[in-house]
Formats: sequence, C-alpha cells, structure tokens
Amino acid sequence: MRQAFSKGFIYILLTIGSLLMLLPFIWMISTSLKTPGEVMSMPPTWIPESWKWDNYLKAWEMAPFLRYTLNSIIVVIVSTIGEIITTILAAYAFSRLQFWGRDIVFAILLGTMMVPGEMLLIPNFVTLSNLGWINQYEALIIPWLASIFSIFLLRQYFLGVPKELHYAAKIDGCSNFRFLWSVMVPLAKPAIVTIALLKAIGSWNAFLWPLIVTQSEEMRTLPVGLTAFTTEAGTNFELLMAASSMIILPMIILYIILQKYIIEGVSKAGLKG
Amino acid sequence: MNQKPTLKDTLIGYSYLLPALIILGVFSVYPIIKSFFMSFYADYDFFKDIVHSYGFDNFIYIFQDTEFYKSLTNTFIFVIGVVPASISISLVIAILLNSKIKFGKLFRTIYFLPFVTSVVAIAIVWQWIYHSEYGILNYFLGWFGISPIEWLNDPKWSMPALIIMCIWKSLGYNIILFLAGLQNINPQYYLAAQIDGASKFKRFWHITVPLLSPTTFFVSIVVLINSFKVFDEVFALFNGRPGPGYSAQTIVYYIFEKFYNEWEFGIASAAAFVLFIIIFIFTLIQLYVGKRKVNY
Amino acid sequence: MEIKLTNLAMDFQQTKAVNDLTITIQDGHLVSILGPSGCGKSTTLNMLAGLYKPTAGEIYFGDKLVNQVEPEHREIGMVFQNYALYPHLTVLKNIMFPLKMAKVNKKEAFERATEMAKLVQIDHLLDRKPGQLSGGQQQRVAIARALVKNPKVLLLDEPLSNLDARLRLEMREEIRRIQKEVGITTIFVTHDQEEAMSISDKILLMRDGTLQQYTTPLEMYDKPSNLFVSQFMGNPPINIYKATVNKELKRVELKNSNVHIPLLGNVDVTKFPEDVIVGIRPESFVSETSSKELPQVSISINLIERTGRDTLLSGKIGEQQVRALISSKQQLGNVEELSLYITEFTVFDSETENSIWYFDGEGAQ
Amino acid sequence: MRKLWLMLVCAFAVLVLAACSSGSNEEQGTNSNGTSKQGTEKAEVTGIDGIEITEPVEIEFWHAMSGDHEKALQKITDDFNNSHENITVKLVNQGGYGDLSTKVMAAAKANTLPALTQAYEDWMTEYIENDFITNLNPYVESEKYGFTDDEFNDIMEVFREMNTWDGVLYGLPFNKSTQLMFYNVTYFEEAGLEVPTTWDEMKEAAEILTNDDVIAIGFENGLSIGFNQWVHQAGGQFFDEATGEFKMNSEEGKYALTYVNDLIQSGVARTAGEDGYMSGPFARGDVAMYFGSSAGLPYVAAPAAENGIEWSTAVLPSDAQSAAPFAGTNVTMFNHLSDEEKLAAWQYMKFLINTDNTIYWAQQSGYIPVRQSALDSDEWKSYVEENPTYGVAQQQLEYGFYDPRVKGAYAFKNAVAKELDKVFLGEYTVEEGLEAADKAAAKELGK
Repeated sequence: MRQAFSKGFIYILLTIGSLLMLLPFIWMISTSLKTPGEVMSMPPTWIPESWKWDNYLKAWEMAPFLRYTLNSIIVVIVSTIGEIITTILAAYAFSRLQFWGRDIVFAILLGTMMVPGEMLLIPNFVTLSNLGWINQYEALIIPWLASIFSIFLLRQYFLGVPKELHYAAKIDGCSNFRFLWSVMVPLAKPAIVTIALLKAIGSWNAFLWPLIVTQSEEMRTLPVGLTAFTTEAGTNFELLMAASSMIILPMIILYIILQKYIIEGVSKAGLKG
Repeated sequence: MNQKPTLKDTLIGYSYLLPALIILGVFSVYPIIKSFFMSFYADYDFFKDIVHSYGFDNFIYIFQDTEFYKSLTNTFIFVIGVVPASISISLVIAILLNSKIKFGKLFRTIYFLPFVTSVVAIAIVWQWIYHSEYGILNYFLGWFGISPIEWLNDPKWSMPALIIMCIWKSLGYNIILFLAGLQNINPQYYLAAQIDGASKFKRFWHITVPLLSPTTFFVSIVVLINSFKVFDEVFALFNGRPGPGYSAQTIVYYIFEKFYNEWEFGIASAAAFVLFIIIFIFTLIQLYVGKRKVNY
Repeated sequence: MEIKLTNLAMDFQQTKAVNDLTITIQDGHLVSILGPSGCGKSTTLNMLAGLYKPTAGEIYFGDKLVNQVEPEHREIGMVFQNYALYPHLTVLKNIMFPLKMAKVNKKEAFERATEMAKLVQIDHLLDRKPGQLSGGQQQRVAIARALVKNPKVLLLDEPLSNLDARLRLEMREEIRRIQKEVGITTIFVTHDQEEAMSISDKILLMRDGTLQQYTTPLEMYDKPSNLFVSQFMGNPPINIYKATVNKELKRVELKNSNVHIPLLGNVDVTKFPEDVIVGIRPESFVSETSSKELPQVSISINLIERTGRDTLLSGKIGEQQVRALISSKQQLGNVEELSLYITEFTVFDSETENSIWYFDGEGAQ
Repeated sequence: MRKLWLMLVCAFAVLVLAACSSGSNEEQGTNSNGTSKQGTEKAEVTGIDGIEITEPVEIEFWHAMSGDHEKALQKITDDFNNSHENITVKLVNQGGYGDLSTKVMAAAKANTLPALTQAYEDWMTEYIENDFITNLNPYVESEKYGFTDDEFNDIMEVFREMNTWDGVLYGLPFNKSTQLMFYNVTYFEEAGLEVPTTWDEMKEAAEILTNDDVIAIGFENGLSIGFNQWVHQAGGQFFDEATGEFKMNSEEGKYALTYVNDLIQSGVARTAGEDGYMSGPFARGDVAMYFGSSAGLPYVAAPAAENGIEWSTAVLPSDAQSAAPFAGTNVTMFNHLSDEEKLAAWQYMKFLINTDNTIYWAQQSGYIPVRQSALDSDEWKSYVEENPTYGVAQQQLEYGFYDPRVKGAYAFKNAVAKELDKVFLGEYTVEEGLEAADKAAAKELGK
C-alpha cells in the first residue's frame, strides 16, 4: 500500500516536472502554426485556431535553408569526427602515457575552460584570415576540432580501464596505437558517443561563430538562418518558431537514438577528482 | 607506481597530444595569453596592433567603474541563484528517475530537451512565459493569489527571471550526470542499510548523498564555471540588452559590451582577466573543500 | 628457455623495489616468486615481461640480453591477477588477439585458438563475452590467450588470488598440468606459500626487494636460509623461541622457561653465538619415535583441535606458546600434559637471523 | 584531488610566465606589420575620370537586411550586376546590426574588409578615426562618374549632412527611417479625439484614452537611447557636435524629461519592455498610439489587419518646435581597395539610391526614399495615396535631425540612457537623473 502510494507520488512529481520542461516546446510548436494575428492575440491560445502548416514552408523559403542544412550537417559530422579523434589521442596520452610536462600541460588546458569564449572571437578570426580560411569549411570546423572538456571526460573514462589490460595487450604484441584503437576505443564507446553527442549539439546550435567567419549564403549554417525572421522593427514569431522547431528536431532524434549510451558513458567516466 | 619517463616516452606522448595541442594552442591558449596581455596595454591601436604604452590603466578603470561592480554583483547573485538550486533539483529528479519506474526513458528524454535546444530559439518562448499580463507564469502564480510580477520589465525581477530560465535549461545535463553517478553506487549498500532499519530518507541521506559526492563535486565545478561565464542567456532573454536598466548585466556581458560595442579592448581584456582570477579562486576553493568533503 | 637475472635492480622515484637480484631459472621449470605484498615480486615479474625497464642489471632469455626488448618482442605470455581479458571481445576473439597482432592468417589463428581452448577446457564457451564467465573460466581464457602464440616464457601474476578456495586448488593443478603439457618455462607470482609449495619446481622468496632464498620448495621448508623464510613458509607457522646456547652442556636453553633442547649429533657448538633463535615446526613434534636419540619436551595443553587428518595442539613449553601438529590416530583423551619428541628444528643466529644449524633427526651437520 | 589542486596552481603560474615572456616579441611583430600595411595603402585618389573598369571586378557589400528587405536589396543588386558588364556585387548578410558591427571590427583587424558596408553614422565616426573609409568627394565631383549638382542636391539635405564630416562625404544614405506616431483610429474616433499635434494635446488625449484595457501611449524600448527626440522637440539640444558638449542638462532637457516621465509615472504611457517591440501590443489594441520607427510599418500591418485594428500614422507632435530623428544606415566604402574596385563600389552606391531604386526600396521595405525626385515622382505619389501610412515620414524631412556623431558614441549614448532609465524606473528624480546623466556623459566624452 505504502509502496504504491510513494510510486504514485513519484509519477506525479515527474509528470509535473516534465510538463514544466515541455511547456516552452509546446508553446513553440503551437506558435509555429498560428497566423501573425493570433501570435499577438491575448489571451494566448494553446491550440491554433487554424493550423497554418504552410508557416513551415514559408519559413523554409525565407532563407536558403536547404543549403544551410547541408552545411550544418557537413560541419557537425566533420567536426564531431575530428574532435573525437583528437580527443581519443589526447585522452590516451593524458591517461596512459608517461611523459615530461604531462600534468602541467593538462592543467594549463583545463585552465582555458575558465575564460569566456567571447574573448576569443576576434583573435581567432584574425588567425583564420591570416590562414586564408575565412568563408571556408576550414573556418567552421578546424577551430572546434579539439575540446578540453571532452578530453577531460574521456581521460577520466580511460583511467577507469585497468592498466593490466594495457600490459596484456602489450605482451600480446599490440603497439600503443593498436591498443588504443582495438581495445580502448571499443571499450570507451559509451563515453565517446556521449562526447560526440554533446559536440554535435554544440556544433549544430552554434550561432555567432558561423556568422562571423562566413561571408556568403553558401557557407552559412542553420542557426544563422534564424536571423532572417528578425529585423530592427519586429519579429515574425510564427515563422521563427517554425524554423526553430525544424532546427531542434534533428538533435532531439539524435539524442533519443543515442541515449542508451549516454548514462553509461558519463558514469564510467568515474568523475573522480 | 610511475617510472620516470624517458625522452622517447616524451616524444611518443607528445605525438599523441599533437593534434589536440595544435588546435587548442592556436585557438584557445594563444588568444587567451594575447588578451591577458592586452589588459596591460594602456594606449593601444587595436587595428594596427601598435602599443603606445603599457600600464595598469585598464585595471584602474574597471575597479573605479560602478558598472563593473554591478556586473560582478549580478554575476555572484546569478551563481548563488543557479548553482545550488540547479544541483539540488536535478539531484532530486535524478533520484526519482533512478527509482525503478515505467517510462523512465521518456521522462529522461523530456528533461534533456532544453539542453538540446539553442538558447536563442527558446529564450523567445521564455519571453512569452514571463509576460506580465498574459504570461503563463503569472497565470500560475495567480492561483496562489500572487499578483502579476513584471518579470522582464522590473529591474528587481530580471535576475530571478534569468536564473529561473537558466535552471530550467541546465537541469537535463546535470540530471544525466547524476543518473550516471547513481548507477555507480552498489545496490548492496541500500540492502544493508534497509536491513539495518534505515528509512527511505535516511538511506538517501546516509548512502546516496555521501556516495554521490564525487559526482556532485564534478557537477558543481562544471555548473559553477559555466555560471560565472553566463552570457548567451542574458543576451537572448532580454533581446540583446542586459535587462531593464542594465539590471541583469553580468561580467561576460560587461566584457562583451566593452569589446564589441565600445571598442575598449584593453578594458574588456582586463575584465576578462579579473573574471578568470575569480573563477580560478573559486575552483581552488572547491577543490580544497572537495578534498575534505568528497568521501572517496 | 633458460632465464638469467644478474644484479637486477629497479628504483621507483623514492623506493628500491628490487635490489641486486641474481638467479637462474632453468628451462621448463615452474618458478614461484613468493613474498609478502610490496616485496618486489610483481616488479620483478613486470621487468621480466618488459613492462618495466630495470634501473640496473641484466635479464637474459637464453643467451639474449633482453633489457631493451619491448614486451611484444620477448616471446612471453602473461596472465594477470584480474585476468585482463578484453571485455568487448568474445572468448575466441580474446584468444585469437595475440595471433591477430602477429598477423597470423585467420584460419590458422582460429585453429590454434580452438586447440588452445581445448587444452584449457573452455572450447564450449568460445562465443561468450568475458562478463558472462565465472572466475575460473576467465582464468582459463587468460591462460589460453597467454599460451596461444607459443611463448617461450609464461608469466603469471597472482593468477589464483581472485578465486574461491576450491577453485584455487583446481586451478593450480590445472596450471601445473598445462605447464607440464606445454613444457614452458613459467614464472608464477604469489603471496601464498602453500600455493608456491604445491606448484613450483623452485621458489624464489623475496622480502623488501631482496632475495631471501631460491631453492626447491622442500628444501626451503626444511632448510630455510633465515628466520624470515622459516616464518613465511608453513601453516600453522613455525614456533620461534629465543634461546641461549650452553656450549658446555651442548644444548640450547629457551629463555624465560626451564626448557632446554640438546644439540645432538655432529655439531660444532663453539662456533655458535651466545644468543640464538630456535625454530620448531608444529609437525616436528611427535609422540612416538623409534629412535631414542631425539630431544624431548613437555607441553602443557590448552586446546585440542581435531581437523580430521591432524590434530592441532595449542599449549605452552615452559612460559612460551607452542603449536604442535600430531597424527589424529594418536589417542589423546583429556590429557593436560604431554611429552613430545622433536624430530627437526633449526637454529638461527639471533643477530643476523640467518640459519646456522639444522637438526634433521640424525643430528648431523 | 590534491594533485589537481597543485596542477592548477602550476598552470596558473605558467600562464602568467608565458604572458610575461611573450611580451617582448609583441612590439617587433607590430612594427613590421604596421609598415607593411602602410605600404599597401593607396595614395589619395586623383583623376577618377581616368579610371576604366576593363577587367571583371567583384566586390562585396555587407548588410544586415533580412527577410523581405533582403529580397528587395537582392533584386536591386541583380539589376546592377546585369547592367554593369564587368562588375559583380556580392551581397553578404551579416545577421543583425550588432553582428555586422562585430564582423566589420574583426575584418578590420584581419585586413579582410569588404568594399562596402551598411553603417550608422556613429560607426562611421570610428571608421574615420581609424582611417578605414574612403573620402567620397572626388567621386561626387568626378565629371564622368560623379553627380551633377542637381543630382547631388536631390538627396535630402539631412541625409547628406549625416554623411558629411568636416566637409568630407563618407557615405550615401540607404535605408533611412524616422520616428512616426502610430495610432489606433477606432480608439480616437470612439473618444471623439483629433490626432494630437502638440505635447499638450497628446497629454490630454492620453488621459482620456487610458482605461482598464488600454494604455494610451507606447514607447519602444530605446526610449532612453533615443531621448534626444524629446529634447529637440522641447526646443533644446541633446549634444553639440561642434563643441562636443552634452547639452541635455538644461531647462529644455528637464522639461522634456519631466513631460515624458510624468506620462509614464501617471500610467498613461508604457514602454515595450517585455514585448520587445511596440508593434505587438499596438496590433493587439493594448495601446492607442505609439512612437516607433517607420521601418516597423510592415510589422504592424499584417497582425493589425488580422485582428481588425484600424490604424494610421501621423507626424510626431511638437512642443517648442517640430523635430523628427532620422535613423537607419548609410552605405560606406572602405579604403583598402584598388582604384577599379573603388570605382565599381561607387557606381553601385550611386545605383542603389537612384530615383527608381530608392522608390522601389521604399515601397518594399517601408524605409524613406532618399531623393526629392523620388518623393515628387508620380509612382511614389500614387503609392502613398494607396498606402497613406507610408507618406507620413517624408513630411518630417524638413525638420529632421540625426544622432550625435561622436567618437565612442555607443558608450556615450548608453551611459546617458542608463541614467535616464533610472528616472523612468522611479529610482531617480528628474533632477537627479539629469545630474547623473551629465556626469556619465562627461566621463565618457572625456575618455
């Protein structure tokens, strides 16, 4: 009896919490289907009077979204794969290899997490233009090919792998590199998937950087497309919401597909100081 | 047991590190060092990159600037408002989700949604939620007899509004971290405690809390650092302004404004330097406290 | 393959883990490295494996100096305490892994792996993942993986310590059987003297990084080179008594008690120091003897434990504690005092703690 | 844990050391950089007429126009590209104005500036200060490519003045807007009120129009930033460009601030606040009139039509004098270009605001035609007849004024606005607010 009661209580709490979490999204979708007048109407309506599905079409046509989508996909895929590679190599070095200056280098990199990214915008822009990468995929991708946070996370995970495994592999005739790829990487799959997902989300939603380093429509990514709905004198809310709904959907799907790995990935990272 | 690394080990080590080191070196470490420098440029032509004189002028300026103090205060209010609340709420939800329930995955997905979403898109929805006359928040508060609050118009309420939105947005990620931590706790401890006659709450307090302390510690460091660096949420929630009467101006907003709107590069760098020191000190304090309080 | 260690040493940042170790391990022998934890036995093994590079000294595999040879080129197999199986690979893939690294073609690798699995009797488990196996099965997989590439040396690092008592017994017999069958030089690290005694051709006993004794199990048991060795070997442990040598009466007199033990046979007492330590193993006490030449002591009994095969008596010699193991066939009844003969004992110099004389019943030496 | 602690301390030490040691290298790099840059700078353009564009030239125009505005701009640009054989102008949308400004700054630092950009006057002040943009006088005067006097004077005077610093023209007006009064026709008719033309009338009307559901007057969120409008109407001056003095702390300033503040404090006026833009509440019928940019016309039109709100626009009410602030950006040309590129850019600038195009642009965007001939054209006249709300802005041209063009204008205007905001939020009295604004202005201007 008591058991059933407390279970019920948990469900009620979680459901209320979920509703609070979902509310903004429900509103977003609801708004995306309204007419401009109904968007402004008060009191607000939850269910649109007439379902303006063509808002989605209109929003899609406001900017070259097809191209943006393609760019976003390219940038997300390449930078995620790239970051995973650099992260795996670096995390391995920081967790399994002995070398001079290892701890100090790691600490310096950790220290960079404490500086706000806004400071880095212009110096990095200058670096990229010196390299001649402005308005190229290089500019959208290369600066984001490594993340100290990901390295930290994966390093923690690697530290949790018994070092005998490394010894065993060495004796089995496995080189460092081979061991990393054929043992550590498969073992760390949950952590790597987690890092990849976090990266993909970040990369997919990035706004200011893609805007700054690109000069042409052909190179722009999806979030930049959201600016098409706002000007100095007003915002097309219904179209903005339609576009936003379209933009967040792929990441939600990706998360749902990958979520079974995520908790494991984070939990094995050990999170020990 | 560590052997002393040889030159060869060192070469191997750095060869693994090289790709990450190049990227982070060029795009993180170098610009940071460069900006730290800029904070000592008293007279500087940013575009031609000519330093006419060095000095502490920028630091003197910010420490005499009431706006800077205000943004410091706001940042601290934000940190105090977000960090404990976000951590405790997500801990509770994680524990609820961890008790064997149906639809666990569905709930988890829902709580994670805000994290997946871009701040810019969702902040517009929040503006509507906070609307004083027609917003859903004041509507709910009305049930409890609370008269409408001018969340976004009243300088007194802009920080709470910002804090609530940021807690909402950060929950999902923290919940995931906590869920992961909870799964690392051996269920035998709970059985043992149950046999010892510990109530549900006591089990939570005497087993979950201490055994989860490493996770809590990690989460709190991440949340703390990110809270000190809050910017996007401020920018998006108040339409590119830091709230009515600059009431929600945080340090990073201050830095941003000095850098991008006022072209005061040295001052912006000096403020960034101060922020770095503050975060650094807090992280050290946390590490120190963590060392004593984290149970294993 | 014969293995030779000369003046081998290993320094970690502050500690000397292994100090000046010189031994030779004969081809085809199984040698146990024994000692309490932290004695340097695993370090020695890891140096043999090539996981650590020695700070000084040489390691020879056969005639070849292997100090600088990387583990993968030493032709060794190794089994770890926690087995170190690759959790993401099946049993078969685990066993095949070293062959894959050596670029053996798939078909041959498969054949050799299954053959090896048969040898260690896990050929019915090939498709399982390590997580689905019991400890003993994992152990067998680990051994198979270590042996599959026909190494010249097999290294085992406390391979039995994670198993329960019954399995341990079974597995150590298995290891011995497999080792015999393959005829491979094997080095076995353990902290369990009984394990070492039962399995090894020779035991290398270490303490604080220093070699104590390197010999056959029986000799180490009967003729320990020093007090530490005698105490480390045997369960229940050897009885130890401080004593003084009475050179005139040619006997040792136990301190704080009225007990003395004659030094029989051909012994040069004059070379004995004044203070010595006498070690008597519990099983060296017997109640009956055919020889009249044995020393005899009287024991007051506190406790009698019958364990089937033996009977363990706890009591006192004079004021000193004593444990004696006698045959269960002996009818004791409710005796309070018992007179026992001592068949063997060892005398140690109390200063150096090195052994100076063994009494083996005949009294010679 | 302890190790991490130590590591962080060490890391910090290393960062500081690294920062100190790389200092000496800094200046060397600077010098070489500085000289090389000067080398690439073109000498003062002379003899524009002698330049011919024979090779294909491609130039970029950075803008912040989105949605329908961008489409209209693209159409004009396509027309230009099609009619100019060797010139291709590429439009680059840089997001909002803030993003555009950031981008220009970054590009200036990296020497990757485009040929043309949209820019506010106060940005241009900074650009001139840093020697980024081109003196357009030679182009205007060029016989072959320039303007005739008539053509040049056809551009509204206020717009020409906005782009002129010490007699040098640095830009041409492009998307120009002004403040208008939007009002709800139904509310005024129901109350039997005329549209107010003076402050007094407005105050009277406001008191009548305000009720439980309606607040009479709405201001956009930039009320404090754009407060010069009220000071000018009160007959005062906000900032004296000639002397570089902040003038608001005066009788007129005090009068204007008191007037607006009383409206707000008595509850007959509000700012857009949480609604972002006033177009929303106005189209809902929450306010009876509001002061906002003419660029907001399309944003009012659609939802208002749907909600059945009948509305119109009128000129700003006046007090001591009529005054209407003109805002919006100009097109300016950077000066790192080759002579041919500059010429191409100049031709595009000219094209962008020729009579036909400025009419087209105004029709599509709600901005004001920048030429007298456009306003006089039949096409525009008939357009205004159909869309009377679009015709109001031009009536204010004769008394139009523009924002102070001072170095560090952003910081200056912001500092003043922060203090004025405190008045509207009830934290300061009018006197305290003016006093504080005066101090803040002095501090920023003195930098």
